[in-house]
Amino acid sequence: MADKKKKNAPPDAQEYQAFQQQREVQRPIVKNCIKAFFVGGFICFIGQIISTFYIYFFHFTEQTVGNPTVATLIFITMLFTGFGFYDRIGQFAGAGSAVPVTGFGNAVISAAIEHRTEGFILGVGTNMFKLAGPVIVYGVFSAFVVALIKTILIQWGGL
Amino acid sequence: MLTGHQTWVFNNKPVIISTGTVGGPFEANGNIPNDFDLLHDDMWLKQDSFEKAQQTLMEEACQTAVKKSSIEKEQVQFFISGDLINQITPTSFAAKTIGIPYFGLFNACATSMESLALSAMIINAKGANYILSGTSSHNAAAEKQFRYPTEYGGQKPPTAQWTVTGAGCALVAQDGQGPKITSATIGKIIDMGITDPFNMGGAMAPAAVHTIETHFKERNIDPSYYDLIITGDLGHIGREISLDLLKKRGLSIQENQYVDCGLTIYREGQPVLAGASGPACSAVVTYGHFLNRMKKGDLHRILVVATGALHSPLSIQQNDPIPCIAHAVSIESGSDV
Amino acid sequence: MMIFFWAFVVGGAICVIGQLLLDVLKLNPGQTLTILVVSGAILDGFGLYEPLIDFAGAGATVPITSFGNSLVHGAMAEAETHGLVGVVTGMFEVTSAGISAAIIFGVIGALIFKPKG
Amino acid sequence: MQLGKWLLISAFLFTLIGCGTDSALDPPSKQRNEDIDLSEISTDQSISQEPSNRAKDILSHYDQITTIKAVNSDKEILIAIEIKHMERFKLAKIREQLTKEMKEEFDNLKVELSTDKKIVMELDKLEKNLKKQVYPKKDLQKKLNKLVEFSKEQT
Repeated sequence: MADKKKKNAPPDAQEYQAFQQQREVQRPIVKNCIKAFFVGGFICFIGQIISTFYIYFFHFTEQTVGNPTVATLIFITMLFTGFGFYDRIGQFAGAGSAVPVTGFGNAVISAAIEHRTEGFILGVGTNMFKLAGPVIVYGVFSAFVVALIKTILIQWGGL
Repeated sequence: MLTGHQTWVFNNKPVIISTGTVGGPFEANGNIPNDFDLLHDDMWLKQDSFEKAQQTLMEEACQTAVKKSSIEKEQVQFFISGDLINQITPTSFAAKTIGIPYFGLFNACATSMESLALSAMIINAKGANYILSGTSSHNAAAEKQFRYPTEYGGQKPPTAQWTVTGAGCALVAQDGQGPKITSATIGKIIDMGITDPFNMGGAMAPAAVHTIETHFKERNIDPSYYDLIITGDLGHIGREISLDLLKKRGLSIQENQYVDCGLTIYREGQPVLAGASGPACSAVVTYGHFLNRMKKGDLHRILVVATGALHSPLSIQQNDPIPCIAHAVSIESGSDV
Repeated sequence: MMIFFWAFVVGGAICVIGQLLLDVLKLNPGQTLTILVVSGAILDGFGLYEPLIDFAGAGATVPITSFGNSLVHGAMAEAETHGLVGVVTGMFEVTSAGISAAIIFGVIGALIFKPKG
Repeated sequence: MQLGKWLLISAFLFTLIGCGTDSALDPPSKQRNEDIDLSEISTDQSISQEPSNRAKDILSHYDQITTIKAVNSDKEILIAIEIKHMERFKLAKIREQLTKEMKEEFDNLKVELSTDKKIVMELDKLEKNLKKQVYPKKDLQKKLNKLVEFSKEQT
């Protein structure tokens, strides 16, 4: 869609866009990737420490430890978001702090905190999944399609 | 008096008799804290929402401007103002508190000069004796409106800009002491098909170039006429692009004669990426910093070109390009005219 | 204790993929996360995500890709016992923790914190 | 734009497919792997731990295995193993293959084979206790049953 529009733009606009693109400060992709790697890796490392802790000291197996680990990470995220650190980490780390489940938590919690001024039902309630909604919607839908295909293959294809 | 197609020359020389500028904590930590009349150390200004905080900023800027002048609030005929937030409600609520007949404007970050040009025009035509014109913006309120929740950890690209928390207000009068408004060029919408809302400098540069070029052509003067040509909030990227474009069009503007409010307000090292933006950016820097320098005698003639990106979150999501505008107002110190 | 090392490396690598989606394709965070979740679901469809979890532990379960993976897992587990209907009903069986924790701490967060701006 | 998106996704897919999925276990070597962490349990329990010791003996011939724990009652046997980290990509297949082998070996017992760290730890504790004291038959059965249930939990 966007490409089509660009082709239909008047020639001076096209010329300007090309010129503008040259002058635009490029995103430091390599640097960003390195930062994302270390911060993202670190968050997963912390996650592993939490899981190991739960396995050693509580009644969880490797299979069942996932849920309490995620819940703990999201709890920590709430504190970081509430005290205003997470957005700074995010500006530094980019995907490094957005891709782990803490990023999902941050998206939900930041929206909830932000919209409390509009009341708890219509503000917090409606806007909570403003950012994280698509993740749930398309996660569920794609999982449905994948599981459906797989089930059909198993049941009738004898996979 | 209309000169050319889109330029007004004000023969009766409306005067800016006083100004009021208010800033937030981030501005207090910036490059020009001494040019603010009032600085707050709390983003909330003790209000219970960011929008109400912005309303308070606007009210305080107006009150300061009136207090610094020798007139009473009741003598002011009109309040001309606008902002970025949903249907400009912070400004409208501020207008309710101020209690003066009110024109609400929306031209995004160009609102500051739009309101100043209109005030000058009304004063020039003797439609009023005193007019308050100003704008406000609030970083967190703008983030919430246009981008993500303030606590969301999204990474902004290096082309993004930082919305100023503050409000700037000018009291324009028929006569009195102070810098005079001599002319204004009203810009038209320029749309070069840029769709990235995190690169407003790049989107707005052509609008600024168009308005500056038209201003010189229609007033038939040379860029050297002005000590400074001040753009609103083009930031690093927009400033350089527009300077190159202006040179390409044959306007001889010196590098040091061309400054940007968005690059003046903050220090090096503040995390503002490409520079500042927001309606308050050009308002507080012009009414604070540059008019102070004029009073000191550093500057005699300036041209302020406020630029605005007139997109909405909706238009961006529907893949529409960003329509941009720029308005230029020339201000000259009293002794000159 | 190799698991800690690999959790770091694999988790970091998935984040780098996310960063590339953000910077090279200039997607916004919402689109990036959505693509990652969908890839997690597809990878699990091919039976490729579980081995990664066995290998990297939290390095594979903490990134959002695992959300897609566990949604498929829940659906498949239920489908084994209830057939096609199970695909719909079993979806949240395994993943509920992430979503419910986000909701619970979201509301608690809104109760006790104000945005700092 | 659209094409690039899919290219990236498929690149991600192929990297993972590249990490080998076919061969799961190396054939058992003739010699016992001496590095394996295992201890034989005395057989003077109320229930003979002979099957557990036999399982350990068989499994210890696999080079990839690093830890073996096993306890049995007269009805079931629970075996927990750990493997070398780099082999963990094939963990599910290895588990399946070894479970099959153990089931063939102990056709009179219910066989449960786990690769879970927690089960390894729990069995280790149980083995140590078995060394110290003699459990009544019922207690051991109950304990083992609980562990088997625990190892099957999904969420």
